Formats: sequence, C-alpha cells, structure tokens
Amino acid sequence: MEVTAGWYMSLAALLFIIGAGGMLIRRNALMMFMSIELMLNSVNLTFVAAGKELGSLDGQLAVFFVLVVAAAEVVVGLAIIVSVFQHRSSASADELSDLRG
Amino acid sequence: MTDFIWLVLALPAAGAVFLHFFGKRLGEPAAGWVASLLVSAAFVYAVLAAVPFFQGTAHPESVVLWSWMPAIGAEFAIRWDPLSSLMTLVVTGVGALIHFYAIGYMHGDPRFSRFFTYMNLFATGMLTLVLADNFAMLFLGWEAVGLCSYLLISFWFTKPSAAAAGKKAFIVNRIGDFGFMIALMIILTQFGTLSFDVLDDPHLGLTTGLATAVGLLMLVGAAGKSAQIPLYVWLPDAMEGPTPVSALIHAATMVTAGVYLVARNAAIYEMAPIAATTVATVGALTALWAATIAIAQKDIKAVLAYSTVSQLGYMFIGVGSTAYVAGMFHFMTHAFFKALLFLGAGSVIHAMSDEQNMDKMGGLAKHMPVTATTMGIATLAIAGVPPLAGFWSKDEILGSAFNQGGWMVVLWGIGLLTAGITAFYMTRQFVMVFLGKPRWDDGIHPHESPKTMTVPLMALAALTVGGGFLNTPFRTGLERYLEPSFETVEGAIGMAHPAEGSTAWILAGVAVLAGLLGIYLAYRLYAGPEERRERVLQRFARPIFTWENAYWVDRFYGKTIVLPGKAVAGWAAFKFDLGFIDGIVNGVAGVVKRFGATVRPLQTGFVRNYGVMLAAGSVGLLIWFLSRGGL
Amino acid sequence: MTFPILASLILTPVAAALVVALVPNRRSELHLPLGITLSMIPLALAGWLFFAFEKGVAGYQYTQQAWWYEPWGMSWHVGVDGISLALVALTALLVPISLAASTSIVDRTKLFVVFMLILEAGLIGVFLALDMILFFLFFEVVLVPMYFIIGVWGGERRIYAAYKFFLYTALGSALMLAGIIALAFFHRDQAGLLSFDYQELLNLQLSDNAQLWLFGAFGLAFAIKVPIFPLHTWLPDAHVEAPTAGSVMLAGVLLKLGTYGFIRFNLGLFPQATVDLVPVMATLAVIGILYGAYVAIVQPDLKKLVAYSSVSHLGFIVLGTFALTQAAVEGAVIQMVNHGITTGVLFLMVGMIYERRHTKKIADFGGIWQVAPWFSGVFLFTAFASIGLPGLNGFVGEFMVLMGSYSTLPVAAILGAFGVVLAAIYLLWAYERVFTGPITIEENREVADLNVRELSLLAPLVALMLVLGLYPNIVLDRVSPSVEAVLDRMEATTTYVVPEPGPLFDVLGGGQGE
Amino acid sequence: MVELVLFVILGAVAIFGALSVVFAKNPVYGAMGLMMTLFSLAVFYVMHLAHLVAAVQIIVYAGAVMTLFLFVIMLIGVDRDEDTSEKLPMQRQLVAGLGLVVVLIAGVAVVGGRFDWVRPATSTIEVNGTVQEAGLALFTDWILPFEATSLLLIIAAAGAIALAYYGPRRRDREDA
Repeated sequence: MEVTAGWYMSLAALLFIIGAGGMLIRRNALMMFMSIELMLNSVNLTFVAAGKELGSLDGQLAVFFVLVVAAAEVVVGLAIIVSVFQHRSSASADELSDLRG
Repeated sequence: MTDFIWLVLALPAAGAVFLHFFGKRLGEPAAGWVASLLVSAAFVYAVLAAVPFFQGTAHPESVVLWSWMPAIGAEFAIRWDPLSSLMTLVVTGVGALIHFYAIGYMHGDPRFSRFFTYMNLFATGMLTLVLADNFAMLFLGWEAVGLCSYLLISFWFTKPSAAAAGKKAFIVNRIGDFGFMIALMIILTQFGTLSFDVLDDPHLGLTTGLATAVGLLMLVGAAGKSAQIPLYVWLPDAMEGPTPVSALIHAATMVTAGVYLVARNAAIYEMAPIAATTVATVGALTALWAATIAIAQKDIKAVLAYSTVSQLGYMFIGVGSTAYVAGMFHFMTHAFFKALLFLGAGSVIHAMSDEQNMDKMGGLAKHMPVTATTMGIATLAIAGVPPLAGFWSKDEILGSAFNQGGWMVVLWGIGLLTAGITAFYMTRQFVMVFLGKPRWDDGIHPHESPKTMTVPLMALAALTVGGGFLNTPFRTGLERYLEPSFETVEGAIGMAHPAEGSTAWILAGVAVLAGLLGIYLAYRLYAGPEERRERVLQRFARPIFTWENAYWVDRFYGKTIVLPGKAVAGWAAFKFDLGFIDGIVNGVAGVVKRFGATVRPLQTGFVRNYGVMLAAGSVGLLIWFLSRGGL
Repeated sequence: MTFPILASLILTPVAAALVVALVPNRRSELHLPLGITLSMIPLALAGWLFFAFEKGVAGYQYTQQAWWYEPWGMSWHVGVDGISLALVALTALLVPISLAASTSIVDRTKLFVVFMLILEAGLIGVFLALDMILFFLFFEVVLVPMYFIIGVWGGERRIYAAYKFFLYTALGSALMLAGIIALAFFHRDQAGLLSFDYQELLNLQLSDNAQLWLFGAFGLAFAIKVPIFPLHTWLPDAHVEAPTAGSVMLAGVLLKLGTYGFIRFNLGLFPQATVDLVPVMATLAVIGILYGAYVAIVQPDLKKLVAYSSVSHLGFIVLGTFALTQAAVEGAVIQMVNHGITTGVLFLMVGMIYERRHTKKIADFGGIWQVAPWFSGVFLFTAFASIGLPGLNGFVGEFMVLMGSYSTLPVAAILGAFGVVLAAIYLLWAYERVFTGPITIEENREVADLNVRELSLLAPLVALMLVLGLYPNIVLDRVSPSVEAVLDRMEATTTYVVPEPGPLFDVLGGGQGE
Repeated sequence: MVELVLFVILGAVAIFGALSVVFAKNPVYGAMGLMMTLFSLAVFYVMHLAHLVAAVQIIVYAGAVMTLFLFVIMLIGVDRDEDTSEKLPMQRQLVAGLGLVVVLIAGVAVVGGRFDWVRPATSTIEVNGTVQEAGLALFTDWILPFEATSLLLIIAAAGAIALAYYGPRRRDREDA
C-alpha cells in the first residue's frame, strides 16, 4: 500500500483539528499558544507533502518562512503572556475579558 | 455742474464718516456746525446745479459713478432732473435748517456728535434715494433712510420704548419693502434692467395687468415708508426720537419718499389707472383716519405725527389722481410747515423741560413769542388759510381730484372733510399750548429758545408764507419746472390738472370755508368757557375715547399678528424643530443604539468564545463552498 | 514650470501645522502666535492669487495635474475658477482671524492650532480639487479636525454635538462616494477607462434616470452640509457647542462646501436632473429661508439665533443656485462669501461677549450699548449687513438672488423675499433685548468694550462688508464668466433655456464678460 | 512498505502528542507532547527529502521555541495541575460538534469519492531540499521575503524587550 500525499494531508488535517480544538478548549494562554503551534505545524506538513507531489521546492521554502514567523510570534506572544501574568498573576485567557461588550 | 453732482451726496457722507471717527474729539457745538455746514454746502451746490432747470434750458441727465451689480443692471448712477432736483433742494434746504436747529436742541446730550453723525448719514441716504438713477440705488437710499430712522428713533436707546419704536419702524418698513422688492423683480424680469430707462417707455415690457401689479406692489412699499393704511402704525411711535429727527425724517423728508416713488413711476401708474386710483383711495382713507385720531391726542408730538400721516394721505391723493405736480407741491409746502410745526413743538418741549402733554401747557404765547408766532403761521398754513403755502398746494390737490370726476369726486369729498378736521385739531393744539391759562407743573419756567433754534423757525415761517406762490393757478412755476420730468407721461395720457375758471374759485372757496369752520369750532370750544367744553366733550366721549386710543389698531395688530406669530414661532422652534425633526434624527440614532445594545452581549470578552464563532463560521463557509463545488 | 501656487495654498497650512506641532508643549504660549503668523502665508498666497487671477476667463486657471494612480484614473488635479477663487480667499482670510480670536483657548493649544491649520488645508483643497477622489478626500479631511474642535474645546454638550455633526455629514458623504465611483464606472463604460477627473466626467452622457440617482447621492451629501431643511438640526447643536473659532469656520466656510458642491457638481455633472429637480430644490430652499428665519425669532440663545439665521441665509444661496439664471447664480456665489463674512463676525462677537459674561442667553443681557458702545456699534453694523441692508454686503447676494430668481421661480422668489422681513425681525428684536434699554442685570455693568486686539481683528471684516456692499464687482468680475460657463453648459446639454433678459437689457451694457 | 510502517507509527505518535497538548492537566506534559509531535513531523520532512526544513524544525522548534515555552512555564510557576473544568457554557460541546462536523464532511467527501485531494502531480522531478538547494532558492528568487523576515525578527525581538522593559512592574516602580 503506497503512502500518497493524501495520507499526509489527512494526518495534517487531523492535527489541525486537534490544534483548533485545543485552542478553543484550553484556558491557559500558554496552552492555547501551543495549540496554535500545533496548527502551524500541521500546515507545514501539508506544504512539504504538496511540494513533493508538485515537484517544487517552494513548499519547503514556505515552511521555512512559517517557521520564522512562528518564532517571532512566540517571542512576542510569550513576552505578552509573561507581562500579563505579572500584572494579573494568572495566565488564564478567560480573565482577560475587559473588552466585554 | 452736473458732472460733479455726486458732491451733493459726498458732502454729507464725508461728514458722517468724519464725525463718526472724530466727532467726539470735536466736542459739542463744533460737531454740529460741521454737520450743518456740510448739508448747507450740499444745498448750495444743488441750487447752483439746478439753475439750468430754473431757466428751463436743461434736460435730465445721468451721471454714472461706478458699476454695482451688472447682472441686474444696477449701478451707482445719479439722475439729475427737475424732480430729483426739487427733492434734493427740499431735503438739503430744510435739512440744513433742522441741522442748525438741532445744535441748540441737542445741547448737553452726551452723544451730541453721534447724533449729527446719524443726521448726516440720513441726509446721504435720503439724497441717494432721490438722486438714484435706477431702482436698485433707489432701494439703497430707501433702506439707508430706514436705517437712519431706526438709529435716530432709538437714539435714546436706554428708554425701552424708544428702542422698541425704532425696531417697529424698521420692521414695518421692511414689510413695505417686501412689496417693493417684488415690484422690482417684475420690472427686472420684464425689462432686463433696473435702470430708470424703463420709465421712458414702460409699454416695452409691461402689459396693463403687470403695470397694475407693479403699481400696487410699489404702493405697498410706499405705504410702508410714507405711513399709509395699513402700515402707518410705526410713525406715531417714531416720535420717541429727538424732535429734530421727527421734523426732518418723519415729517419733511423720509416719509415723503413714498410720494416721490409714485411720482417717479408716473409712467407706470399712467398705464395702470386701477393702481393709481388705489393709491388715491388709500391716501384719502389714511388722511381721514389719521385726522380723526389726531383730534383726541394729548401729546403735542402725537398730534403732529397723526397730522403728518394725514397730510401724506393728501399727497397720495394728489399723485394717485395723477396730479403729480400737485402732489410734489404739497410735499414741498408740507416740508416747510410741518418741519416748522415740529421744530416749534420741539421748542415748546424744550421750554417745558421735556413735558409733552398738552393738558399741562397753555398760555405759552407770552413766554415764547417767536415760537408762538411761527407756529401760528404754520397752523394757519396747514388749515388751508390763504395765502399761506398749505392753501395753494391743498387746493391744487383737491381741485385736481375733483376735476378727474367719477370716484375721484368721492375722494375729493373725503379730502374736504379732512381739511376741516385738520383745521380743527391744529387750532385745538395751538389753543391748548399757547393760549388760555397756564396749567404747568410746578417748577417749570418756560423761556424762549436760543437763536440757533429760533432762526430756523423764522426761516421756515418765511418759506411757509412765501412757498405757496411757487405754483399758483395764476403762475404755474413749479409745473413748468417739473415739466421735463413728466414729459413722457404728459405726452402719453396727460396728467390731471386743477379745474379752471369759476369751478376753481368755487372749489377753493369751499375748501377755505371748511378750514375756517374747523378753526372757528376749535377756537370756540377750546378757548371758550370750560363748562361748555366739558359738556361738549362729554357728549362726544365715546368717539373721542376711540380716537384717543387710535382705534386700538396697535392692539389689534398685536393680537392678530404679533402674538400668534410668536406663538407659532415658538411652536416651530421648540416643538416642531427640537421635538419632531430633531426627534427623528435622534430617533434614528436611538434605533441604531438599541440594536447595538441588543447584539452587544455577543461580545462576551472571552477569546475562546470568539474562537468558537470563528470556527463555526469557517465550517459554515467550508460547507457552503463544498456544496457549491457539488459535494 | 510656473510656481505651483495652488499646491502651495493647500500645502502651506499643512507645513505650518507641522511647524507648530514641533514646538514643545512647555512653550505653549508660542503656539497661537506662531499659528496666526504662519496662517498669514496662505492668506498672502490667496491674496496674490485673487489679484493675479485673470478676469473674464471662464475656465480653470493655474491648473496642475499629476497622476496619482493612473490605472484607476485618479490624479492630483487642481485648478481655480472664479467660483472657487472667492471661497479660497474667504477661507484663507477667516483662518487667521478665527485663530486670533481664540485666545481664550488655553487647554491643549498646540492641538487646537494644528487642527485649525489642517482644517484650512482641507477646505482650500476641497475648493481647488478637480479630481473627484481628491475632492472626496479633502471633503472628508475637513470633518476630522472639525470633529475634534467641537468635541474637545466645545461647550457642555460638545460630545453629543460633535458626534451628531460627524455622523450626519459622514453619512451623506458615504453616499457621495458611491456616486463618485459610479461616475468613474460610467466613464469606463463610455470611454473605456476609469476616470475620476472632473473635466473628463463632464463629457459623460448620462441617462435621465442615472442623473437623478447620482444627483440624489451627491445632493444628499451637499444638502446635509448646507444644510437644507429638514436636514439642518445638526447645525444649531454644532454651532452652540463649538468654540468661537469653530463656529466661524463652520458657518463661514464649511457650510459653503455644500452650496459649492451643488454649483460645481450637481449643476455641472447632472444638468438634466438639475432641471428636473428645480421645483423640489426651490421648495426646500424657500422652506429653509422662511423656516430658519421664523425659528430664529424665538431662540433664547444668541448663538443659536445666529445658527438658525444661517439656515435662512443658506436657503437664499440654494434658491439662487437652482434659479439657474446668471444674476441668481452669481448672487448665490457672492452670498456665500458675504454670509461667511457677516456670520463670521456675528459668531466672533457672540464669542467675545461670552468671554465677558459667560452666557449667551439673550435674557441675561440688556443695555449693553451703554457700557460697550463700540461693541454694540460693530454688532449693529454686522446685523444690518446680515439683514441685507443695501450698501452692505449681505444685500448684494440676497438682492441678486431674489431678482434673478423671479424669472424662473416667481413664487419662490416672492416667498423668499419675505425672509428679508423676518431677518429684520429676529435680528433687531434680539438686538433690542441685548443692547438697548436700561441695564437690569448688575453684571452687565462690568462688560468691557472692544479692546484693540478684538477691534483690529474685526476691522478687516467690517471693512470688507462695506467694500463688497458698494463695489461687489471685485468678486463679481471674477465669478461672472465661470457662472456663465455653468449655465451655458446647462443650455447645451439640456432643453433648458436661460430666460432672455428683457428688451432693455443692454441699456447699461449689462451683458456679461464682453 | 517502510514508509507505511513509519507513517503509521509516527502518525500515531504525532496524534498522541497533539492530544496531550489538548488534554494534559500539567502544562509541562503538554509541552512534552508537542515536542513529540514536532519530532515526528521532522521525520516526515526527512522522508520528503526536506533536509534543511527538518533540521530547522529540530533546532528552532524543538530546540529554541520549546525551550522558551518551558522557560515561561517555569517562570510563571505553573508546575502544578491546572483547573481544566469548563466555565463557558456549551464550549466543549460546541468544539466537539464542530470537530465532528469537519470530520464528517471529510468522510463524506472521501467516501463519495467526488473530491480530488490533490491535483495529479504534473512533475516527476525529485525535489531534494538540501541546504545548497534551499539556500540557492532563498538567496535568489526569495531574497526579498527572506530579508523581510530578518526585519520581522528584529522587530519581534525589540518588541519582546520593550514588553519586558516597560512591563507593569517597571511602571509601578516609576510611579513609586
């Protein structure tokens, strides 16, 4: 049985759904962040798989850029989390509901 | 001379500007002298410029100064013809005398120089009015004198009644201007210009119907300015102003602007007999109406105010019955004797320490002989006693009206009745003020007025005596003088002329008799024993009470126009505008706001809630796309 | 290349704003004088432009065009004709004066001056723009500083007023934007290319129906700005709450955006719709004239009274615009300038008396003339200019509008003329209550007369009232050919015929432009 | 055959790791789970001849990023179990429902067979993501985005520093 790109895509989709679910279920801002990383990675997987399927290097390069962006995002995001934690002594996203209408 | 005719305008204008900025520094008598001399200079120049008209050698001329509103054919241009020169001469001549008089009268007023600023400004405005070569410029003068009238009536603005009177005068005049402006709209639309050139041949643009409309609308304007029914109510109130103002503006010059307007537009009225007849009818009614009111007035100036309204009615009868020369003639003589009466009244008021109630006067002839004599002359003149000025002009108007026949004879009858009443109330005034026993309040010591005041009185008295001879049936000087101005009218239909021959003598005799009867009755009543007076007045108590209150017209206007007007305005401003219109605006805003409040709870503030919604939306889109793709 | 005078006119206020912004806050006493001084530059430029402008030429002068985004046909395109010239000059004149009248603003002066200068740039830009997008841009730019001027330095209900002003006008201009885009697409349909250029769009052949819709889209935006009854209720609120300088700019120039827009765009771009809608617009104009004046009579607040009088005066402008005769449209244009000057002065003076007494209620005054004769005199002078006394500027516009309107809109002209009567009533009655009579309230004894600063900033405007009243040709000479061009286009593109002047029209050489 | 085995094993590991991110009570376990997933993915990348990406995945993600995460976890002292009970009404049900719907759609699509996963490969070129290959592409065709990322990183670093420096505590200090 040959492992086609579709298999990888399905796996990526599954990971994405799990990541999205985690994002919505976890209250800890840190864990939400990790869920986002999960989603990013699942997309990376599709990029690589599709790149191979299409015979193009561009897929991998896109992954490269995603990685850079993710790194930058993590740096700022974590700084924000730390800063918020210092302020509120909690990393729960539910407590940050000041913008309630 | 004609090229520099603008000097007539410029001299008082320069005076107004100069006095506005430097009047206070000039101090009390100097500012008055500057103003008076400038007006006199204008008078002298006008006389010189009018010489060709006296000689009958000149033709009307126009001098264009500069362009004003080219799109409607309005420019600053002066028309120098006999009609405007006559007006100019009277305005500057009588004006100068009143200016001199005012130097004495306004003595000691803290705003002495300001008074003369306004007076010079008024002279400028009035001269603009009479010298204008187009309707726009005429309107400029028309409104400028309205402004000065406002300023001078409310000169003593700390008195609420004075401030209110000034405002009332301006607003009532504005109502008249409303009609005037519509007339101008018609003229502009029909001719494409507002120049007086339209009067050369009004048939070019006007049908009889339009001419009638224009004539009637101009009558509205003229009625406002010349205080005719139904817009006369401002003039009695205008007596709040200083007496020289009443003399200059509200007797001699400004109020006659309406007469001038009709005379100037003679060509149009010739086309519209209905309009002309209406003018005469309004004049006649006003003459009688105001004369009756004057009978019962106690205020010395109020009598003169209603008398002015009444006399203006006469002028309207004159110009309305197409006897333009007669109308202008009466304007001129009236300027002399009415200015004299007002100045005399001012002299009396001055002497009585600002007392105006005639019940508290009496016996003044001894103390102020000059004033009494000159006022006596004026009283006889206005009563139509020959050979004083009033007799000639009034006789000419009545004669012309009678000569027209038809409806005009009725107006003649009214005029005759009015002449009798006029003689009555003027005699009553003279007797109450100057004869009989003193009825003064304590502490009043009447004295003759200073020279600056009495000299103008004497000058005017001389004019009152001699002015009538300018145009007698025997020697029609004024008529020939004015001829160039009314040439076209004369050529088209022909103006009314007084009756001639024996009819003329009979008419004149009847008029004089009416006047003498009035004088006799008044003298008997007011100079006679007190018990008889009381008895007679008692019998006529009801009409006298009505007259004393001027038929309650002011109250009637107040109840029917002013009060409801204010009420509706209040409703519009506070109920309709704030409530309804703004209510709709705020209502729309309110609906949006309420909608916002309804959906507001959706924004829970929980990021994860938003996340779920976002995910649900994505899934929804996914389903939609896939189903569109044929899944 | 010639000196880009128009671009300089728009950009110098911006540069001035930057310079003022660079002055640190601790030197706040410098901001206002600096702003006044710098705003003299656009005034000088405008003055030069006014006199360098070639009279008797109908087209745009000093035009300048540079592509902004060519594929969409958007460009920086500016030019000046007689109509815009008058308004640019007015704007440049009013800004330094209203700044100079703002000494009572001590809080956040820098921001205030910067906003005023940006406002000036926006206003001048609106009048000079010949590209629809550019026009729209400036049209909106104007809103922002005005919003803050009302909202930050205004009176008690300033937030409400600022919101109302902003939302109301923004709502209208949103529709206009849709209209502008529609025009560009019509241009693509007909000429193959998108274009927002006003002069290009003039060549469009629009169906009657399209014209009606677009007239509505543009007209609503302008009608709100003017404001035309019944869209006027933002105006009294905005005026009453705005600081003096804000009121002056609002009444003096901002309202003219609407009337200018009508003449420039509605008459120019949608001639058929204009002709078709003349009865509607004339009716609304007359209602505005009478209603505004009538409501003004009973206003208890001096500033509100002046605000409603603006509604009335602007009604004359709208009436003149849609009367579509040479005299009436010329009158409308000069009335824009005149109203800017007279109402500007009235607002300045209301502001001055507010600074003295901290009230604007008419009932709180009385007998002011005794203690402040100069103040009362100038106020009376201005009031009479506003009433339309011949010889002063207010008369020229009103008179030309009324006289010119009669041939096409007789009923409207007659009814409008009654507004002149009402004007006398509301202003003189208010004057009577404020300035004449005895002093009944003790505080009024302390009211100081005009000081030298106030007098000197009112003097040029007062002088202008007299000059424009006696010799309006300074403006009319420049305006007249442009107006004629508008009407010629009207005649060329529709069946409308400007009524023939009467048989004596040429007696005075009254024809225009020859 | 080898690929299939690897896919099944590593796929299971990746999913397990992912689920532990979602359900682990202790964040540290969650982080470890994520690390497992990342490793599995790295292996997948190698299988796709994406050598550079795989290396970067390990070095940057598993190395730097996850370290940072753990650092922060330690810093804010969450080395204890957290309360994972749900406060928001219906949140979990909704999430589960949405997940199910997506899976269902995917299932329908697959079973229905009317949906192509990927367009058939148009190329048979074997892509070899060596450092040379990738570097060549990065510094030629992709040079502009590449440089842009450097800018992004610097800004991010500056932002992080700023957040740390002007954080709430610092402000407190200034107030005092």
